[in-house]
Amino acid sequence: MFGYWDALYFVFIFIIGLILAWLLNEWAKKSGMGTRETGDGTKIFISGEDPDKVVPGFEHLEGHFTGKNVMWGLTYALKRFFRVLRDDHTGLLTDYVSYLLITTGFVLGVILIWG
Amino acid sequence: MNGEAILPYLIIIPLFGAFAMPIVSLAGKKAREAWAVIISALTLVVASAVFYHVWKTKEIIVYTLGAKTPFGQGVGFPIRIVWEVDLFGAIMVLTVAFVSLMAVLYSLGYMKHDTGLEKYYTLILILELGMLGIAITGDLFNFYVFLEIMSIASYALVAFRNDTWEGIEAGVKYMFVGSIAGSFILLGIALLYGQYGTLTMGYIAVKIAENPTVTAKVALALFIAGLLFKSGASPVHMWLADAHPAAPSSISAMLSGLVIKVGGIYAMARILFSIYSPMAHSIVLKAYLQPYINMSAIGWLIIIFASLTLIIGNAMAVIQTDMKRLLAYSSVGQIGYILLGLGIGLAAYGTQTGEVALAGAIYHTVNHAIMKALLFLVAGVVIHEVGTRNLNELSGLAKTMPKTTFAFLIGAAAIVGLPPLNGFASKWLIYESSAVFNPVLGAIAIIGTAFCTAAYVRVLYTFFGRPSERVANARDPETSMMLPMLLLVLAIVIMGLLPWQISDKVMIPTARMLEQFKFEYINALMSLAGGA
Amino acid sequence: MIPFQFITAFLMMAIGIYAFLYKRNLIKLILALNIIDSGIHLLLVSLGYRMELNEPPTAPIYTGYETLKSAMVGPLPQALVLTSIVIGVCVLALAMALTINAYRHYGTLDVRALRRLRG
Amino acid sequence: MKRTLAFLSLLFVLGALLYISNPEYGLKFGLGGEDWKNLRYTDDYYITHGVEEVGGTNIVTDIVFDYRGYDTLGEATVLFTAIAGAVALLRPWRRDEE
Repeated sequence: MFGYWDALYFVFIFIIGLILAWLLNEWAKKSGMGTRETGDGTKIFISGEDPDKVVPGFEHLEGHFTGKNVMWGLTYALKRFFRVLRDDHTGLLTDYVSYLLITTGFVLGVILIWG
Repeated sequence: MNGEAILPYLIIIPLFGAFAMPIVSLAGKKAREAWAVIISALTLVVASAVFYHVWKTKEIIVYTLGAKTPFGQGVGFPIRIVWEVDLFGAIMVLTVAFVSLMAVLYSLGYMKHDTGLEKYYTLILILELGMLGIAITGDLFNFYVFLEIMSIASYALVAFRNDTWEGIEAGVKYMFVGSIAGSFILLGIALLYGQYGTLTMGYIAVKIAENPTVTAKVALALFIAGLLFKSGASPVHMWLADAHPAAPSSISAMLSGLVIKVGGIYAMARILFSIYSPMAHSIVLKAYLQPYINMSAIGWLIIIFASLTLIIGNAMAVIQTDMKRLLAYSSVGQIGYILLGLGIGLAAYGTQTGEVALAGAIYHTVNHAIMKALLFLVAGVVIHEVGTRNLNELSGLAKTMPKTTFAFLIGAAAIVGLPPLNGFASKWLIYESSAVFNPVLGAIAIIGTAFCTAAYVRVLYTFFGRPSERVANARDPETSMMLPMLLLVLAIVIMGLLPWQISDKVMIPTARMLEQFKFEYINALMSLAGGA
Repeated sequence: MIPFQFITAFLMMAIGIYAFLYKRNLIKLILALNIIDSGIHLLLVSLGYRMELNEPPTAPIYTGYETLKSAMVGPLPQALVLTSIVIGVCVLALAMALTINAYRHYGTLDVRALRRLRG
Repeated sequence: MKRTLAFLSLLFVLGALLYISNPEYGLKFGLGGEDWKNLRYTDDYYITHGVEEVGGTNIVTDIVFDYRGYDTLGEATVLFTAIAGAVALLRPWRRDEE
């Protein structure tokens, strides 16, 4: 039915996801080289941060899972996109007014041509 | 209960409360706080009664100020100011009153160490008054007056902590650009008056349907530009990302939860659907080969801005290190979902897809008001207890502030759209209708959610990390700050347990009433003409 | 033939917005806000103007000498402008208060210096 | 770059506004006779009925205090808000008091 979603679907999808995860885990165990049982492989490794490593200049943050490192993969992959967005927010009042005027002009143009 | 009899108290109570606040606060700190809480609680009671009445009867309340009928003697046009409350307006009234009460309760503890509190409570009540006025008015110039009341109160409140450079700078930017946007709206109103000679929304709708001219189109463009600014859509979202973090947290909750909804989304829906009635222009006039305004093109225009807003807002949220700034950017992203629903509702007008999208947009407006209010209140607690909002220094809050972290977890899960909570239902309506309307839009909406999830996962990881020394002394806050958060969590969970009941019983009728297939908004006004 | 009243009104708005794009002093921007407002007020008042044949337009006030033939101009825009002027003054007052605070924090009125919030 | 684009948009908006203020396409200036009755019917009503319905001889006063009295209330609220806001912003800083 359109516009509806049964909570039961969520349970099904959750169960399917669990089964998939379990299968993946089993497959990884079988085809692994044994590095997951010994050495560095046993350490919990979240989002690129090594909990035992001390970053120079950040000694007071040692071992905390801080916000700066989570999602580093995403931010690294889309570095250029984010830089464009970040540079665009210049903080100048003039630019804010410029964007307002550009928006007005665009809306007016679209409405006069197609509206 | 008679809806028309209690409707005036919706304005009278906060107005009286705000004007009496400087006098009451002479009686001391306790009297001031009690007065603010009593006034906003009474407003909530009246708002619930109004909402219940409109929902029960499914009829638009038309109330005339100062007379029995808005029409003049022996003429067929309105000359007085009218209030018209349809179901969307009533929902906004209820949401505004609820979240404002929460913000006032929260301020009792949060603003304790600030000075100038009588001005603060006055301004917060006036902010509420302005939003209530916008939600119930049926007159175009009156709408502008209340928009300015709301805007001026929020300019002052953003810069309320005048000893921080941040608040002042954000206030300057918000105020100057916001005034220009307000001027655009006033210019649009002036153009409509010059072309059609009236200011009542319902009657302007009649006049525009009779004679859609270029002037009406230019006025519509000015309205859309000004209201896109007020709602914080991209690329004019930058004031929002500066102003909302700079305000005190209780005010941030109101700004992000209510002001951008009522002053932006609600006003835009009112103008697009009630004044430029798409039923008249897209269906009736088109069928009779009369000149008409192409409302589906305007729907596509809004969809373009919505897609931009979705991507930019949610993506910018991912890379913020300031917690409140992250939440503000997330607000921009969520506004994108609401605009997407609104745009599809306009572009696919008359089909079931459009109706579901519109219902989703309205539903998400309410949900987002509650969720974002909760998240900003949590951010306020963190600032209050720890003294910083830099995510890099906040790791391990879960150990020392378990209740706060739980509230944040619920809020974040709801805003990302996890199924047992309320955010899921509204987002699902928008995803599904956008996917049916155009699969590309569905994909854009999903990408936006991916970014949104990334942003909130960052905050949650930080909270659940290993505790740092900075947060070692943090404790869960006092009751007056905890209570509003618990009530909001409760609202999220309860609304999440009954998603389709709310959607069927409230949101779909609201969407249908807003679409006005039978010109309900115009007829409710014009039916009074005979009784004069 | 476009009436010069409208041209003046729109030009005043354009001048105000031009100042927002190319001027830096906060006080000048406040004046620009007022010029924009004045432009809209001029537009509103001139929308209510009335020209009848052989009847000079007068203010909408009954003075008791109505035997003289005259046409009254529209009163509604004047009422709207009254309200709108007060709103403009309020925005001006608040902008001034903000500017004073900005000067205390930044030591300058240059709007380009107010750019610590970005990114 | 952004500013230039914005300036061009401003010129475009100005052009559109001038286009619609041409009496042949849009707003009319200096109405009279039939046009006045068709386009300014509200003002005409106020002029003809204002004195008998409200009683003030100044029609603008009638409108401000009776027909659109709610706007005047809003106006008073705006004034009150601005005063409260300006006083709140000009209060001594917290740092100064300590």
